[in-house]
This record gives sequence, C-alpha cells and structure tokens, in this order.
Amino acid sequence: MDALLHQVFAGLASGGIYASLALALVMIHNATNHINFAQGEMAMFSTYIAWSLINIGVPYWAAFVATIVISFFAAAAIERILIRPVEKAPVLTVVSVFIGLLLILNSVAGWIYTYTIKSFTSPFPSEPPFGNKFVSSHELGAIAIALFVLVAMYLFFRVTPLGLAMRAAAENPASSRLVGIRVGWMLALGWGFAGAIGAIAGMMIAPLVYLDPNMMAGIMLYAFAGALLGGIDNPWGAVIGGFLMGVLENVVGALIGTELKLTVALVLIIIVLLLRPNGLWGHKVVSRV
Amino acid sequence: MNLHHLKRAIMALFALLALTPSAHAEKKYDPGASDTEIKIGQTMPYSGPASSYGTIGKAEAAYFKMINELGGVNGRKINLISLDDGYTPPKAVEQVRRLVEQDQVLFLWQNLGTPTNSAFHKYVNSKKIPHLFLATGATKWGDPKNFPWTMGGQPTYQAEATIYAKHLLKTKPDAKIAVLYQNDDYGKDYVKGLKDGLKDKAQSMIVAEQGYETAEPSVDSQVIKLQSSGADTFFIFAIPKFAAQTIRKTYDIGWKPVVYVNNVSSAVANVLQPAGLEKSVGLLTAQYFKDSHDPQWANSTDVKQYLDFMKKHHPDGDPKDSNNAYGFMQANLLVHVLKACGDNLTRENILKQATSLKNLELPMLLPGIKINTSADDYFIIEQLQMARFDGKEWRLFGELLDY
Amino acid sequence: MNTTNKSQLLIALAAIAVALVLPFVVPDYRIFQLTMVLIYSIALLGLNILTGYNGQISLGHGAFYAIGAYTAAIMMDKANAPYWSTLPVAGVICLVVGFLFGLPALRLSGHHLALATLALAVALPQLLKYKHLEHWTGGVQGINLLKPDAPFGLKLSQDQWLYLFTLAVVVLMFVLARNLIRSRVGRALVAIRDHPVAAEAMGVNNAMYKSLTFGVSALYTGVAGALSAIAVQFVAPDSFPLTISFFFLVGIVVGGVASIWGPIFGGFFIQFAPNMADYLSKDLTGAVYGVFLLLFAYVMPTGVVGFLRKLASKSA
Amino acid sequence: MSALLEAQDLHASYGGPAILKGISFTVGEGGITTVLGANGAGKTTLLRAICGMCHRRGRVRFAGQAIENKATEDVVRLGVAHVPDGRGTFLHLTTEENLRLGAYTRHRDKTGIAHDLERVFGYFPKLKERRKQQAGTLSGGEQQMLAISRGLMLRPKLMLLDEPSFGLAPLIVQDIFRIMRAINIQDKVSILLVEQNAELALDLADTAYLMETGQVVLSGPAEQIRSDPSVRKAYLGY
Repeated sequence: MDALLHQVFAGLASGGIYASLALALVMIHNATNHINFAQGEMAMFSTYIAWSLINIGVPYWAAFVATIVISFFAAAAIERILIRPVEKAPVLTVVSVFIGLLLILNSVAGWIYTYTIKSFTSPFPSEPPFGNKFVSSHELGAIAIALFVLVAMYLFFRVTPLGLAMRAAAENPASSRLVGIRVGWMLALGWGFAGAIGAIAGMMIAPLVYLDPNMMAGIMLYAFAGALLGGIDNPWGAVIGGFLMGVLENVVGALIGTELKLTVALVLIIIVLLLRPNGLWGHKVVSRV
Repeated sequence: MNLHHLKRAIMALFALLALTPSAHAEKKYDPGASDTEIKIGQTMPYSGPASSYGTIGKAEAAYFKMINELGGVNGRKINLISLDDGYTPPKAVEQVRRLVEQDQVLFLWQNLGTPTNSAFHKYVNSKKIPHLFLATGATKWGDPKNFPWTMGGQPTYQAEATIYAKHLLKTKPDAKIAVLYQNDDYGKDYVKGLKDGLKDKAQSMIVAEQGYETAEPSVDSQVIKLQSSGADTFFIFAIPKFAAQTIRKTYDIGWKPVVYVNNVSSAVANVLQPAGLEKSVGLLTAQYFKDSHDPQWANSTDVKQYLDFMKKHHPDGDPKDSNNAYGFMQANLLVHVLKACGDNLTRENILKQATSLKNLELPMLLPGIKINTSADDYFIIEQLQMARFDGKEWRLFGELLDY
Repeated sequence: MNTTNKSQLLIALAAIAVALVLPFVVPDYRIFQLTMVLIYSIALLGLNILTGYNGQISLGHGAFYAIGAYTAAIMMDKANAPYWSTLPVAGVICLVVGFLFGLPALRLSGHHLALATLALAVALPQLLKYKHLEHWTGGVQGINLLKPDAPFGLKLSQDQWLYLFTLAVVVLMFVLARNLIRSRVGRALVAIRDHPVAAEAMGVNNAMYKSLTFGVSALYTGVAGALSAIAVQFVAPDSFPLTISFFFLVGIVVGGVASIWGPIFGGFFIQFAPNMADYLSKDLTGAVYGVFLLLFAYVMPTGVVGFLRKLASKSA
Repeated sequence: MSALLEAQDLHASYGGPAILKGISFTVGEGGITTVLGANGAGKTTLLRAICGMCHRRGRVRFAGQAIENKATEDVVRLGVAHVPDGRGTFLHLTTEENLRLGAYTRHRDKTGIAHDLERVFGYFPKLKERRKQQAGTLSGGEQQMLAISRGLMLRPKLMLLDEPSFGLAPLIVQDIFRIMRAINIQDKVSILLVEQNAELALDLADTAYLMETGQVVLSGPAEQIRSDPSVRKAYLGY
C-alpha cells in the first residue's frame, strides 16, 4: 500500500511535468488551432539558453526571466518567419513544417551543446519538504509553478480582450479581421506565449530528467496524450489530463509490470476518448449546418 | 605532453616501422587500398535516436585527419568514409552496400549498434569483407566459426555482467537482487550475463526485474517498484541519462542497496556528477578504460594526450564524453593493425593482423590490460577490473579479471 | 478515354519503361535503393488513400509497415514459406488489423485520431519485444532472412530480380488504387472527407467506408512492409522507430496529398533525402533534413505533383 | 447627401478570372444603398473588395480616405462593419463573447461596451437569453441577429450586409429588416445591402444598383429601379 501510494506521488510529480508542457500545447492550439509537434524541442532549446546563462554566472531567477523573454520573442519570430509562409497551406503541410522544425532544433542543440546530459539547477531546496520521502521540493515546486501558469493562462483567455481575440483569431481568421483583429499578430503572440510557457516547463523539467537534446521526446508524447485526455482547448482539462497521465502510467506500471505499461496506458486513454470525444473537460462543439 | 611532443612521438614510431621487414615486402592490395590511400567504411547514427553516439565517428575521423597530417600510415592516408544510418537497420544495410559496392572500401570498421550490424552481418561475411571492432557489446560478434569476418570491439555486455555476478557471489552470496534494464538488446544482454553468472542461484537471488523504454521520461516508477521488492542489491543496466536518474532516485527515497552500475554509465562527469557525487558513494562497476575526468588519471600521459587531441583536433566534441575517449582508443588500435599490415593490404591480411594481436597495450586502457586475439578468439578486450566510487573517483580494487 | 487520361497513360507507360531498363544499367547497390523507393511508394500510396483521399491523419502507419514486415519474416523464418506468398498474407493481416482499428477510430477525429494512431506506433515495438511473443518475433534481436534468387533460371542478380518483382507489385497496387479511387467507392471517400454530414445524408455509410479505408490503407502499407523485410533481409524492433510514421506522413506531403503519382516522388524523398542530408553535414544531419522539409513546404506546398500541375497549367 | 463610400472603376478577383470588371458606385452618408443581382453576379465580391478580402484594383474612398490598399482590419478600424455571408459566427465562443469581439477595436472602453451590449439586446432580446450559450448552438435566425449585432458593437459609420435574409423564415426576415431600418435611423449607420430578395431590399433602400456578371447594368433611386420593367420581370416576378 505504501508502495502504491508512493507510485501515485511519483506519478503526480511526472504529471506536473506533462501538465506544464501540455499548457504550452493548449496555448498554441487555442491561438492557432494547430498541435505544435516541435513544442517539446522549443522548450528544450529554451532550457539550453537558460543553462548557458546560468553557466556564465547569471543568477538563477534573472536567467529564468531572461529565458522566458528570449523564448517569447524567438517563438514569435519562428511564427512570423517559418510558419507564416504556410499559413494558407493544407494542414498536412503545416505538420510537415513542424516536423522539420523539430528536427532542426534537435540537431542544432546537439551540435552546439553535444548530446551528453547536463544537470540543470533547481531553484528549490535540495531537502525534501517536511522530511517526506515521497516528493522532492523541486517536484512540488514544479507542480506549483505549473498551477500558477495554468491560472494565469485561464484568466488571460477568459477575462482579457486580447485572450478572447486570440481564441477568435484561431477559430475564424476571416471573421476576426472583420472585427478589426490583427490576426497575423495574434498567431505570433500565441506562439510567443507558448514559447514562454514551454521555457518555464523546460526549466522545471530539466532538473528532474537532466538536460539533453532528446529530453522531450517521451515527455512530448505524454503531454500530447494528457492534453487530449483532459481537453486540448481547456487549460484546466489539459493540466488535469497531464496529472492523470502521470498517475495512470505509474500505477499501470506498478500493477501490471513495465513491459506493456505504455501500451496499456495509451489504450486506456483511447477508450476514454471514445467515450468522451472532446476529452474529459473539453468543450463540446455543436454546430448547425 | 603537448601536441608537439605527441607529433614527435608518433613520427618516431613511424620511423621505427619503416625499418620493419614488412615494409619491404611485396605490395599487395585489395579494393580500397593503394600506394596512397586506405579506404575504410563505417556507419554511425549521426541522426535519429542514438545520435549521441555520432561523436565516436567524429572523434575517429579527427584522429585519422591528425594521422594523415603527420604522413599517414606507412605513407598511406587513411580515408574513413563514415555514413549516417540513423540507427535503423534498413539504412545501415543500404549504406554498407554503398561502402562495399560503390566506394569499394577495403574493410568496415567500428559500425555502431547491435540491430544495425545484425542487419548486414551475413552480407559482409558472404562478401568476405573484414567487419572489425564493432562499436557494440553483443556477444555474437565473436563467432569465428560462423562469421569469420566479424569482430567485436569492446568487452561484451554479457561478460561484464558475468563479472558482477561473480563478484556478488563472492562478497554477498545471500543477496536479494533487483535489476533495472533498458528494454532492448543492450539491456537484455546484461540481464542474460548476470543470470548466466549467477547460474542456478539466479532464480532465487533475483527478486525483481524492471525494464524501461528509452522514450520514457523517467524511471522513478521502476525504482520505487524495485525498492518495494525488498532487494538489498541493485543492478543498473542503463544508458547514462537513466542511470543518473536511478542513482539519484535510489538515494532520495532512502533505499540503500549495494549498487552495481554498468560500465557504459559509470563516467564521473556524465553520470555521477548529474546524479550527485554524494549520492554515488559506494557504487560498483567494472572498468577497462580510463575515465578521462576521474582525478586519479589527471597526470597520466595517455589521458593528457587524449585531452590534448580533443582540444586541438575535435574541439566540437565534449572531452568529458567517454564516447570520444572510446573513439580515440579505437582509432589508435586500428592504426596499430594497419601498421602491422605493412604493404600487404589485402582483406585477408587485415583480418589476419586483427586476429593476431599480442599483448598490445593501448592508450586509455587501464594499466595492465593487454589486447590478445587469435584465429579462434575474436574478443579484443577480455579484462575488466572492479572499481568502487569513493565520492571523488573510482577506486580500482582486486585483480584484472579475465573472462 | 479523354485526353488527360490518355496523357496520363502515356506518362505511366513511359515511367514503367524507364523503370524496366534501370536495373540493367545501374549497379546492384543502386538497384537496392530503387527497390526501397518502390517499397516506400506502396506504403505512401496506402497512407495517401487514408489521409489524402479520406482526410484521416495517421501518425501510426509505421505500425502496419512493421506488422507486414514481421509477417513476412516470421513466415519465411519459421515456416520456410516462399517469399512471394508472404505478401498476400501480410496484406490480409494488415487489412483485418486496420479494419478493426478503424472501427473504434472512426469515432475519433482530428487530433484524437492522430493520438490513437500514434499510440499504435508507440505500442508496437513494445509488443514485438514482449516476452510471450519473443518466440515468434525474435525479441530485441530480430530475425535475419535470406534474399530470394531469380526463378526459372533467369540470369538476374538477386537485386535485379527483387527489383523487378517489386516493380510488378507496384504496378499492380497502383492500378488497383487508381481504379478504387475512380470508382464509386473512391468518390464516396472524397465526399466523406469534404462533406461528412452531407455524405451521410446522401446515404454513404461513413462508418463502414472509413473503417474499410483504414483497412485498405493498412493493407498497402503492410504489403510494403513485407517487401521491405525481404529486401533488407532483416527485421528488428529498431527497424520501425516512431520516426518512420512521421516520415511516411512527410512523404505524402512532399509527393502530393491525394494524388496517385505523389507517392512515387515521396518514395524518392524518403529514400534519398537522409542520404543528401548526411552528405551535406555530419554535425547537422537532422537539421539539414529539417531544412529540406521546410523548403519543400514553402516551394511546393501542394507537393511535387501539385507543383508540376501548376507548371503544366501555366505553360498550357 | 454627400458620399460616405465611393468606388470608381473597381476590379476584383480571387487570383483567377476577374469577378468585378470595373464598377463604380456610392453609398450616401446616412443612406441605405442596395446591390441586386443574380447568383454569381459579383455582389459578395463587391463587399469583400471594399474590405480588402480579395485582390482589387481601382479607387475606393471611405469618409474622405483612400482605402483601396488598406488591409481588412484597417478598413474595419475606420468604422466599416462587414456582416459577411455565412454570418461569420465564432461558433465555439459564447454569444456574449461574439458580441464583445465586435467591439474589439475599442476594448478599453468598458462602460461604452456595456452600454452597447444593452442596446443590441434591446434590438434582439433573444440574444440576451442566449448570452452564455455557445454561438454554434444558435439557430440560423439567431446567428444572423448575432452577426448584425456584432457589427453594431463596432459603432460603425457604415455597415456592409451580405444577404441577411438568406435561409431564414419570412417572419424573421421581416423582423431583421425592420431592425435594420431602426439602426439606420437611430444609430445613424449608413448601410450597403447586398440582397437576393429584391422586394425587401428595394423597400428598405434609397438607392439601388443592379449587377450582372461583374458590372453595374442599372442604377438609380430605389423607386425608379423598382419600376423598371426588366427588373420587375427578372427580380420581382411581376
């Protein structure tokens, strides 16, 4: 029982990781309607930027903020320069560009920073909180930051006119222009925010799994699954989905063994999606023709 | 020793070799060899999931470039054609066929990966192309009867695990063992070696086994599961990233078993520092080459040579990455073999020289390790030494263990 | 037969003629590469039927490719079955698996379908390594195979023979696909893609058609997989990494979505783009490949075929 | 009546063949102008050309400014509300969010927006009931009301309406046209109306243009157009 409880906690810790990256996916999805397969690699690259800054002596929190800002502008620039030319192309072409971007970021990171793993500083104490053996301070801190980003994002999309405009631009660009929204900038802004959120995610993930160019490969898959499980258009859903994913994976692993744990976890998710086609907390879209 | 000295030393070696009788023997060539060039083929994962190993090929190319600048081997330049196989068997087959049929290389060398080499294992043997010193530790590369043209290039994973088993049986015969392994040929070879080494006690001693996939973000769940098995001895058969995670997690959850970590994942800079040196105290492993960033070797000549080489000739590579040291050592070994071939650069002679190495000592190998091969012994390195981590460096102990 | 049909037939015959001459003028290793191009084009044709014509995105076709390959490998290795007999079996197995997978999958759409198919591709290597299947699949070590010799005492090298054999399969599969797409069934597929609700209203059984499409698409990819096992003479879990599913998708984008000819160009891309990237840079092989993808997307957003069509319409 | 919108020799296309082949027209300040024509005459393209939603050539002036080279959102920001064909509803957003988006260009004006919301709810009480409902669930008529209201939220000087009667029940159409007149009079919004239902459109408009295959074939005061025999035959059916 203790072991199972321990697995649940470990699952929540990994779930926090998936949730934070899932939020970046939701951000881009809500702003552009796309699932950005390169999101993980962007987050990885941001984390290397932070690592470089810390390495040359910049204090942690300064590097943290600087990385977020740099990532914001870099991601917005990627949208303006690389994605814009295929804005009107078929969705598969866009997917192909995402895959290209993923390969480029991965390969360039490996070239600049080599493939050896690097430890990444955690801003949280190294001693576990309250002397427990289940969760480390960093894991708890990462979950807290993911929740903070979630609330900020929720408020942004629900309450601010800019957030509303962004959702509108994603759903119906033509109509959005007709109410005066500069759709091009909304897309860039969406990418920028996603880049910034990804950077936060990366900096919270790297201390746990170490920094290397391939660090996001698996995490991206789980974040994607978690986001869809919870509802890709709803930040709350995506975060809960991320946590569920983490717990599910660990508990399945503990109960049936590791050999097929990934398979079983994915099958379970697909069953859920069959029963709830919009994800557990996604918005049901009814449209009349 | 700086580069200047290194160059001088190598030139002196060449001068010596020029005097050996083989240099005057009649020149004999197979495709890929000529008066001016020796063409060697190789496949490496420069892209794809195993791209972290690509640096081996780059280090080796850099080494040969250095050798060529110094005049080459017996006056011939080494032309290493190293192609990307993305770590996928179909691509590996294609690239090897290109190397053999189009580029007409003299032989293949240091092709990386078990699945990739398996895919063209039969092909190169039917074509009688030497397929030397593969960068994989599978046991099947030492099968002279069925595959006389194929030779492995490092201690086999199974043999290494067998050594751990023997050590454990001697020191803790009543151990309760937990095993974490990578769920592929690499991890499973270790598990097999461990079980072979434990013999009939394997069943009773191993109380828990957990595999992981490289696509998984973390192995925390596996470690927790293994802890709950009540094991007091823990074998980690993983790649560096997961080994570091495991060592850290084991410590953090307050589990204190005797921990064996496989050689690939024992580098101080790459694994133990990220895991936390204080969390690594007491780890056991078996070594055969020097960890370039282990303080105890800081003053040894070959390590300095290596670091110097990295700085001057392979500046893009990370000197802490043991893959580079590995490439350095392998390139060194090949140069020895080629020198020994003299002017008889036939495929047959290459194989013959590769299989008649006697008491060869190489830079970066642990003191005392000698390379011996013969027509029925295709394993180049068959000695390992146990080591325990004391928080700063690996302390070797006991004898060199043969297998 | 109208003029476009006629000119298409002419192009097809010319292409087949060139393809028939090729193995007698290029060396064996090139023939092997061209065989792989043909094999990939069959797989891409399968994916194109699903994604291009029916609008369902699959990130998991590598799984069907693997199932086909393993079917061939196990039949040849365990039962000494002749190589040619493995193709129909691989096709039928993939048809059934694809159809069964399609049944629930048709309830999913868009991103969810993408995840479900991705899950298939992720799960398959794990299954191949699963200890209870190891006896059949060879586990992590995989299965080695022998390449078939030319039959009837033909004086052809193994590579030449396998190439010609594959070419015959390609022609057969393409003709079948073309007829399928031009038939009522094909029009129904396109109708479902473009106007799902209207198609349903007009009496098209979306569910049935979609599952069947999945099955047929899987059949094509499975046959390609079986051929790849015979050509490469080896299968292992590492032969089918997740990336292969992505590269199939990329292949149909580069070739041209929803076109019969696109898969051929896509096949060339999948086969030769990595080699080009490797040739251009050892440090940034992946990045160069990525740049190729971007360039293709910018210059030919509708694929090579779309690009050629545009050129043709401009010059006309 | 001075001209609020004035187009001269306007050509337009979607990259292919020309849809508008050099047409000129004006919308008077405070007036209602209607453009009639059969399907495919180029009416929708005419509205899109004003808003920069297609390739265009020629001169367009709005409130004294040249707008023929302006991007859609910049034309909108000058006070042109375009209620497009198909209504352009944001289906995933709520009714209220749709309306708030209409006022996006002045999103800092919180009190003004609140006031305008009440005003459009006054015109269309149904929308108030559906305030928190996803717009995709509204009926066709409600979505048309929503589209007009969204345009109103801009506080436009000019509204471009593309077939507001399309696909709606006659009673609802009458309702909508009644409110359009009210908007014209009370809110001082000029209107350019593209419509298939010539009867209704000519009732509402003061000026009318008749289009055929991308060209204006007839224009003049609405009354005069109505009495034109060819129009009666082709569009009014009597």
